[in-house]
Amino acid sequence: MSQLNPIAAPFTTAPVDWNAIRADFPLIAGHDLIYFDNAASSQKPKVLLEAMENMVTTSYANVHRGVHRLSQQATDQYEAARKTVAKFINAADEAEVVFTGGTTDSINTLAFSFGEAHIQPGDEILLSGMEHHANIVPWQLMAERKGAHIKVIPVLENGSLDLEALDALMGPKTKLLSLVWVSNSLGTVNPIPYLIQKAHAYGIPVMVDAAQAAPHMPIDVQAIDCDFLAFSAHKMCGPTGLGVLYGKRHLFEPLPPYRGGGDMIDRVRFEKTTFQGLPFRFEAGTPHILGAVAFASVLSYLSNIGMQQIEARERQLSNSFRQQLQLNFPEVNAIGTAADSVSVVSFLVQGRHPMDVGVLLDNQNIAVRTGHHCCQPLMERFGIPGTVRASLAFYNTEEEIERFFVALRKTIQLLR
Amino acid sequence: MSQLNPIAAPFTTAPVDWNAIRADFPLIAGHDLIYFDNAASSQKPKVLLEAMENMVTTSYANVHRGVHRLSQQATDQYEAARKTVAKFINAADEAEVVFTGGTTDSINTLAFSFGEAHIQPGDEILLSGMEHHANIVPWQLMAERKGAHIKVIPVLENGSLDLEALDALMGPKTKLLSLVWVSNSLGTVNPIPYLIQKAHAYGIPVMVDAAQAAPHMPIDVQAIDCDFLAFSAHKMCGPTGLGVLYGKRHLFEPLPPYRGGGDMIDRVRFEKTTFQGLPFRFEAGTPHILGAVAFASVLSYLSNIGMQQIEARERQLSNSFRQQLQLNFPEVNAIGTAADSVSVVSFLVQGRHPMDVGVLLDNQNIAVRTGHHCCQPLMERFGIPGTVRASLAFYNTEEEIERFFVALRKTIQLLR
Amino acid sequence: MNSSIDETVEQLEADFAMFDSWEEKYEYVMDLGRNLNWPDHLEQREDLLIQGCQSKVWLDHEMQENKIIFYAASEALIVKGLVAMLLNIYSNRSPEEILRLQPDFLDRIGLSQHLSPTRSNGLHSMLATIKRIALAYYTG
Amino acid sequence: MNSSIDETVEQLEADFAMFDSWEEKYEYVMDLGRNLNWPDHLEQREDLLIQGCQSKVWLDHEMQENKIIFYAASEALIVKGLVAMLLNIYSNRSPEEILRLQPDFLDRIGLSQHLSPTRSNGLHSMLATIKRIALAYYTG
Ligand SMILES: Cc1ncc(COP(=O)(O)O)c(C=O)c1O
Ligand SMILES: Cc1ncc(COP(=O)(O)O)c(C=O)c1O
Repeated sequence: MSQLNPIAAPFTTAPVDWNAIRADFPLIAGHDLIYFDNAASSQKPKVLLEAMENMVTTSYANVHRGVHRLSQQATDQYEAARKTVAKFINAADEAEVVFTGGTTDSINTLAFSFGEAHIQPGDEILLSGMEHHANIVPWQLMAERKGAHIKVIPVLENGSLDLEALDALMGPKTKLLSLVWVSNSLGTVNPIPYLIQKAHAYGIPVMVDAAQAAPHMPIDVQAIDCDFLAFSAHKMCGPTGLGVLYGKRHLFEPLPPYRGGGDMIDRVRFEKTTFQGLPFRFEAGTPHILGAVAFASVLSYLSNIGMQQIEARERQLSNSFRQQLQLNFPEVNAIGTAADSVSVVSFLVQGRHPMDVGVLLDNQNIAVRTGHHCCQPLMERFGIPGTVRASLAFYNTEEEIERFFVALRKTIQLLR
Repeated sequence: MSQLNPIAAPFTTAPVDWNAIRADFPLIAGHDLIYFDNAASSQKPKVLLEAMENMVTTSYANVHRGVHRLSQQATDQYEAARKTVAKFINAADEAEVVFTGGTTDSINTLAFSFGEAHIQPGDEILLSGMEHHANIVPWQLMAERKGAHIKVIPVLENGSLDLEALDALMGPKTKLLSLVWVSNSLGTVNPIPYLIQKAHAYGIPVMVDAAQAAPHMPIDVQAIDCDFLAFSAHKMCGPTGLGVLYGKRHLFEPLPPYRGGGDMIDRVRFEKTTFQGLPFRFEAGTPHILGAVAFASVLSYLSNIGMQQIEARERQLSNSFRQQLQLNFPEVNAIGTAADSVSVVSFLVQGRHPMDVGVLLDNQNIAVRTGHHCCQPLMERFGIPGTVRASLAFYNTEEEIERFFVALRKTIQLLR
Repeated sequence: MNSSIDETVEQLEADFAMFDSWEEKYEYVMDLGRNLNWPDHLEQREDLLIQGCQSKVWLDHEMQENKIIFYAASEALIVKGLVAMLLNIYSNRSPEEILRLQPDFLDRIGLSQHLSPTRSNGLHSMLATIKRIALAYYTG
Repeated sequence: MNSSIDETVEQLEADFAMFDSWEEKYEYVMDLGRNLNWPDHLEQREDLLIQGCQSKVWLDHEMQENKIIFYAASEALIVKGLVAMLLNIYSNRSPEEILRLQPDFLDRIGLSQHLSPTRSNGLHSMLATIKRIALAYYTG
């Protein structure tokens, strides 16, 4: 269990039957495949399909504007989904939860709206050297429009952040710190509560990229005191095309809208249009109704297992993976060896291109990801073209890890 | 069949069994409800659920970046979906088809990117007085940033565009015409090929809001020669959270990206990032994979019925509705009586508020929409607070229309 | 002398219990609506407007001898009727009475769907505004 | 004297038909990769780089007596092997020969998945570039 979530839901004591849980995932249960590509996207439980089917069969309609019952039922379900998400991350107010198209869309929304409201020429946005492109490019696009600059917290050799560099990087020009919680390419868990506290001491608001945190640990936005937080449903057993942007009301609501259209307006005139408050201000147009409702079912499913249990399980699996790799494969270098990590293990076979390793593992029915993992600056920092990345979910098993190592041994032999 | 689609697929002669088709829609088949709110969102056929289930069960993974087979299969299916859409609208090249979150997202994407590339202070964007908020607010937001102006083609009393005003509204300052094809509040089918020709004569590119056209008629982007076109999957029996932005390559590809993130980049460095070409340039982050793949199944389903058949059926149903309403309800005023219309019939019961009509119809198990239909400027033009809108789909029937009129009669009596 | 807020609610529930059909229920609500009157100034004042996407509601109030008198107007007949019903209950009451009443009677008379926050007809906002005003007087 | 483009493809298909397992197939491809050599300048020239998301491929060419000689480099061994295989087939051929050959032999040897446009390993782009160059010479 992570020390980073001091205020977490009470620990459920009943042991989880992880093998029974595997059966909830049709693709996992029905295939001989070892799926270690969960950081890219996770597999889907049956409840996701059932929730969609249920809505399509009984209560589908567009939301928010209808006087008829179907529309009312759909609206109730959609708004109940917002509540479920708010509860899942312990938001103070469900209006602080905005549905988006995914983490990328969430960060672009914030970068645009925050930029329009607050960024002047010469201002700075602070990122880190281990950000996913989704937490780099939106800020670059905005900074270029506004004449602002991007500053970068360096990454140490072990794949953790250089915390000693912080004070020199934060100052009156720093308008926002946007930071990944769990690195998708290294697995590093950054000390987010500490970093937020630090930034707040300088009066700097913090946006957290929780794309790889939300699937693996309990999230409590009030406990960590982040100002904004983004994540994707599809990486946590949920539907594609759906994400969340959380923001503290007093910071979020005054921002100008990113997208214009139906539902987010108060009054439209050709001369002057006025906008709604949270959350509708940031949900222009017909939202991903089926996605949100199905995601709520998935979150209930995950909460039922227990996010602490999931975290404990995934830390155990990835630690075990990491240890066996180090112990038995001297010809392998782990990339990212920070003390605190979860789910992801990245490595290189010495002198071998990651893609060759990936292709030969694939021929043995093992799905890993190879390449830069949308973190080119991080790869450049380590001077490598990419890594082989195994990312584990709670439905993976120790037996799969064993089978993986047999396949890795064979792969290395073939590559000799 | 519309005279506006000169180049349409050959007419399928086998008669369609519309009652059998009703059975494909679980919510329609299983309920006593009369669903006349299709312009807000349409009901979903079983093939949509089956396609999602199939992918989740056999071949779900993230797309584009994986060397493993699952990712490859998912990518193939996702890219095949793009091809299916391209074929459905007869795009010259599937790379011209970009998946978005919906029509609203499509138009916001274009408004931003086009604005960044081409709009100078004093420039003009030409819209019409019958636009949906989704085709007003994005242009307003952009125009405000850029110091540009919105011009508006007036709407005539019968709900058609004032074509005689066109020449006075188009000039060297006009940088784009963005126009709805079929009005969601009136049903008016605008003479899009004529309007595009006219704008092109002035060198003005045209964006078509086809949110209400794509569900009801064959679309051929090359035949109408539009430069950009937007529509939503959820209004044409497809999934929520998915839309399309089509653009001619030579106009679309040079535009700067709207969202930044994974997949849309060529090379990310903190100093300088370079971007991909079409379509990835405009698809940052993990796309709505399940939605796109399911939409392709739905489009095949619709194409199997035949878009001409669907258009003929829906024109027949809505014309019959319109005629009976005029004949039998002297106390009712139709709003929008343009010669060419499809699916939508909007009306007011004299002296009665549309919401009262809607609530009493709802109590008789009839779903219509009431209000401004996200077209406040149009409602102001007619000096009305809104309308009662019945919007019909091919799975509706003449019997439902009859039952509707019985219920309307009773509603009017209750409101006496 | 007015009946108390609880008595008024009980009476309302009793009236609704007698209706056998939705038609009777809505006839009753619409009759209330037809008889709703309001001061002329209401519809002129933008600041009194509670905007709903579907219909407009205007709300004003004054304090008389520790009782809040509410005035409200609306466009749509059914909303007018529901507004009148809410005024019967909430107008001419002390802030304490207003704050004490649980709004679950709306469930019991089967009209709560019109007052849900996701219905954008202005009624939910009207009720919220009534309570905010009462709270402001109460906390002084 | 070289064998013709068709003979080379036939020989390749014959070789692959003999393999019983995926291991043998990939051993063969990797051996081709290990033996691939290229001029030093290739990896220095950004303009010769065919960027794939997964691995880089560089491609250069020159014309000699109506035959196009291709040179290519890559980083990953399997891609190198596939590059070598493509060079065996396409290098030192006339533009006509290059344009005439249908690339469906890749399906028949069971490696076409590496050359699909949705694989971002540079091979699909390499093949497309080879054909573009041939077409440019062909049409003059
Ligand atoms: C004409 C028109 N344009 C745009 C839209 C917006 O579509 P969406 O809400 O799917 O983004 C709609 C749907 O309400 C519409 O009818
Ligand atoms: C850390 C991190 N941030 C952002 C993203 C982008 O998420 P999405 O592609 O769902 O928008 C990802 C996923 O690839 C990620 O791992």
